[in-house]
Amino acid sequence: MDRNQLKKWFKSPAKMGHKYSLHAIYFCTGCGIIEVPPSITARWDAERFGVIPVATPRQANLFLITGYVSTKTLKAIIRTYEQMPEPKFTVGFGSCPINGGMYWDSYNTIKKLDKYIPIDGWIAGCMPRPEAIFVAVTHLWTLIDKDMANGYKKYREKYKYYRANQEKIFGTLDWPPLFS
Amino acid sequence: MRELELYFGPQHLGMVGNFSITLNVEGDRIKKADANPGYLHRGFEKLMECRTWMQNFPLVCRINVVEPDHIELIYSMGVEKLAGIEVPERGKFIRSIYCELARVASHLFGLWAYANMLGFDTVAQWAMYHRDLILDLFEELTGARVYHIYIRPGGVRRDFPQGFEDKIINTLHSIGGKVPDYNATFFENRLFEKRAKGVGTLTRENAVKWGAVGHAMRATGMEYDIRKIEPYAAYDQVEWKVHTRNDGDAYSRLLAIRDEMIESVHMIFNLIDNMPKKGKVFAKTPNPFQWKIPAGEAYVRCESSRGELGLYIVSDGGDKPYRVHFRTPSYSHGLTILEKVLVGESIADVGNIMISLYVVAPEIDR
Amino acid sequence: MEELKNNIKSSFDKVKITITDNIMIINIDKNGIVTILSFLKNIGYKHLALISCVDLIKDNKLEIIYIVSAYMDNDHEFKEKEKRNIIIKTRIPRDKPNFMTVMDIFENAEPYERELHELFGIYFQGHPRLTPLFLELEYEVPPFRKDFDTRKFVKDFYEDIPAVE
Amino acid sequence: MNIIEIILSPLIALFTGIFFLGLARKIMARIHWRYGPPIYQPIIDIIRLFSQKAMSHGFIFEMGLILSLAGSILVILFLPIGTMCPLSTGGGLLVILYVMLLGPLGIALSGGEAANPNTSIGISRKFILALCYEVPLLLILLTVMTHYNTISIIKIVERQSINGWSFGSLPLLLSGISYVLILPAILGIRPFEVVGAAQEISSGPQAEYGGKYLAFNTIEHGLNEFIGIALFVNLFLGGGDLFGVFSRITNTVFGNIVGIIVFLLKMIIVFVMGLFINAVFPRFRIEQAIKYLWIWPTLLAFIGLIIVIIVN
Repeated sequence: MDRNQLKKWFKSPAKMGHKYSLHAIYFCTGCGIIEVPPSITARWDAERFGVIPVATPRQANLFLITGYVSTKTLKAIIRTYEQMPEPKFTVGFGSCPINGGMYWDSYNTIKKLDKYIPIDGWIAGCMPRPEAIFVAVTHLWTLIDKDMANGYKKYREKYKYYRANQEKIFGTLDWPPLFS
Repeated sequence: MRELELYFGPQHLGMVGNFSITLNVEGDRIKKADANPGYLHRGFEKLMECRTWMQNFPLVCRINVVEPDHIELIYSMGVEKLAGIEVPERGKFIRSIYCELARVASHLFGLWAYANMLGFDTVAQWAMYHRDLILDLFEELTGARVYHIYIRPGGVRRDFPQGFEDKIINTLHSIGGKVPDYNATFFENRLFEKRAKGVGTLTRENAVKWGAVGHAMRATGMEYDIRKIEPYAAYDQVEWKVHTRNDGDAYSRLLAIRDEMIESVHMIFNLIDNMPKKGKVFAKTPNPFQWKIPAGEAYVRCESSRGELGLYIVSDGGDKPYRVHFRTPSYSHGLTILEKVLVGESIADVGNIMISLYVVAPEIDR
Repeated sequence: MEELKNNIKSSFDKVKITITDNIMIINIDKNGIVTILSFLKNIGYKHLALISCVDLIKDNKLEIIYIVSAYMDNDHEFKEKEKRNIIIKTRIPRDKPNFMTVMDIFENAEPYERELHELFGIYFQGHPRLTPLFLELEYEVPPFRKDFDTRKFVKDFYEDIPAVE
Repeated sequence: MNIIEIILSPLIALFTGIFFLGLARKIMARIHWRYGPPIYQPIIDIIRLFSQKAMSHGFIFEMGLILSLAGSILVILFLPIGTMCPLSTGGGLLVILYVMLLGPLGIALSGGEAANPNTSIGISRKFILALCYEVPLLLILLTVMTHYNTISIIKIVERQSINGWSFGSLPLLLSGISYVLILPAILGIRPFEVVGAAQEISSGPQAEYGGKYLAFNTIEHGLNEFIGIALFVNLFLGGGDLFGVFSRITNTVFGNIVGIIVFLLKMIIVFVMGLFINAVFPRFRIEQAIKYLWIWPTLLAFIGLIIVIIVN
């Protein structure tokens, strides 16, 4: 830790805490999960950056959406996302959550995930390499530093629209609105 | 005691892949298990009907992310059978070597998942590291880490680069050198034995009744291996044997997997020795944009690392498949056997049994 | 193979059998499915590999396909029998897709039939739980039928949803 | 003087406990062939957790956590750290034994409020495990008390600096071994990591904690590790004594500091040994853990007790 780093720590410990302790929720939403085990194990070791998978959404602050999102998974994703305590960050991993990718004409997958929950950053590619996760993490650090990773604030503000979009897919949702 | 409804997955550390089991538990015992797939359903078989024969290759390999290679192989075999294409000899050998490498990588991934389920991080991390060494080989050969699209109708996409055989041998030797370590820490660990023996037992009658294949069948003592029964690629040209165990529980399944892994490594050495040193690796196929395959139907099967993988394919004489249906080994394992075997076990063993059966969710949902 | 063919021919009427390589294709009337599957199971073809369905929209029929093969009788020896795949086919009308379950014969038929019920809209009589297996949404036409256009559906359903600015 | 000690000893325990969590992650990483996180990673995590919004499930949910935290701190006040023991004149071992149960009790109360099935299963496991190791622990403490003829922990430590460590003395050897066998269960590391088994029950009692509650839970976990090891070091490894080398300066301020340092060093050694065990075992099923804990450690502790009674 050099001097600049220490200064930052004293200035805003919360922000630095979030930067260096990104606990990712372990949710294998798609095939991107295949590159998560290599990146948390011996070859790449994400724990160096403070990124570890945790068991429940309550303990997490990073949501790595790994790969295509089918409608059934979208429901689980929304519920998981809403359970996470704020501040929380989401990263879409792979081409499929960006625009449908390979499954652009599939009747059962969601194209453009950011219509339903806010996404702070994307990792393009199919499959992105494990290094891409680290690039994304360092980018997320910059975003947190500049207060630009504010997807959760957007979700709070625009909740009405997000909820409307979610209801367009599922008809009615069987849980009450998170914000009124 | 109160009966609880416990959702095991889709968001759960003990779940590999996006799959869910609803458990009714009483204390630590499972009263009823209800598999709930569909989180990964993309309608592959429908999408393939809208794409030409060659365009389907990027799709098929994504059916099973853990081991895309055998799915490529089975699709190529299906197309070859419909179109009547013969694979050159060297292409056959390369296919075999490639599939065996994929099998070892897939089993190492399975070992990672399994050891993780038991809380055995150390071995899990080693296995994942060694899998990465094999992925490096794939990367050199095909240019991709996970989805290779290397096998194509008529053979393989390109020949081995120069000196690649030696690289394979070196990598496998360096992994094989660690087998005593794995044995000492994991396979011969008394605690592993205690955790896995008698858990998730599948008797011979039940295995036959519920359609078990692959290592689950071999763990009950039957040498049921499609590579022997209906040899494809170059499996009939080298010496190798099928390893079995007799108890049918998670312990014997894991040991069957270990033996199979070691056998695969020996088989690769054998294949490299017997391989024709020169020759074509792919047969010529027509222009992929105008390739029409005569009407007909075919059923082909091969042995993936999880068991019997089949493909039923129908052509109506057009440039697109009329209907494809993959028979994936995880289907019966995950939806029939898992539900029945879990009853009466402890919740501590859900992940244990699931991974020992090698249930991979994308393969079920397709 | 020939022997099996003659055997089946003699005990069932209205069957058409073709043989290519290791595959035997049996075309049979829809009422004969249960009997022929139990017949095959009794002579050793105990492994139900697949239940599939092909939508023959031109003939206005759905073709249901059962693929069975044999497990080994002896643990260490291979016989000719294990190499065979037997495909049994039958056709049912497309607009009234009712059929009977084969769960009494092969227990692992359950998820396959649930899948076909969901993706092709075939109703299997006697099946204990024909609940949704894969799909979350409800589609007007079962999605694997040929008249379901997935590209059109995607355009109509997903692309209308506005992005959140 | 006493006030300073009362403030100082929980602080030392807190930092040591959190340091242990970091050390555990680093050493485990090295065994896994990984580089591992920085050793201060748990502190970062705790800062992060405190800054995160958390969901509360009601009054008991919060009070239970505080109760368990208070219980752990109370135990620490009764434990000598080196020569420092704020409440040495109090009840000694018996009080420790009772107050140690407050930790699981608080977590149970708090988790019960959360109504998550994973939590309830985790709590039931926690109590079963506590019940299992309490039996041999009670026998061990009884043995030690009988041997030294006192219930005061500080006297036991003093006697060890004169007579040599209890682990080296023949009558107490079996009890010492028994304590080593139950130590992983007390610390909650593998093979007894059944309570917070992430792969089985989504980290069990912690499943519903987020934000500051998880931070308190982590601190509580650190304190628990401290207590389990500190008790062992005090009872069997002579506390802050190092073969009487520093006996001449025992009563000076410098001597106190040296005592604390020696004590902590001993704790680290014991903890690292525990980590090695942690690295090479999978976890038990809960019924296997019961079987194991009620056979070997209990048997050894019981034989140890009989030997001590005969010798005395």
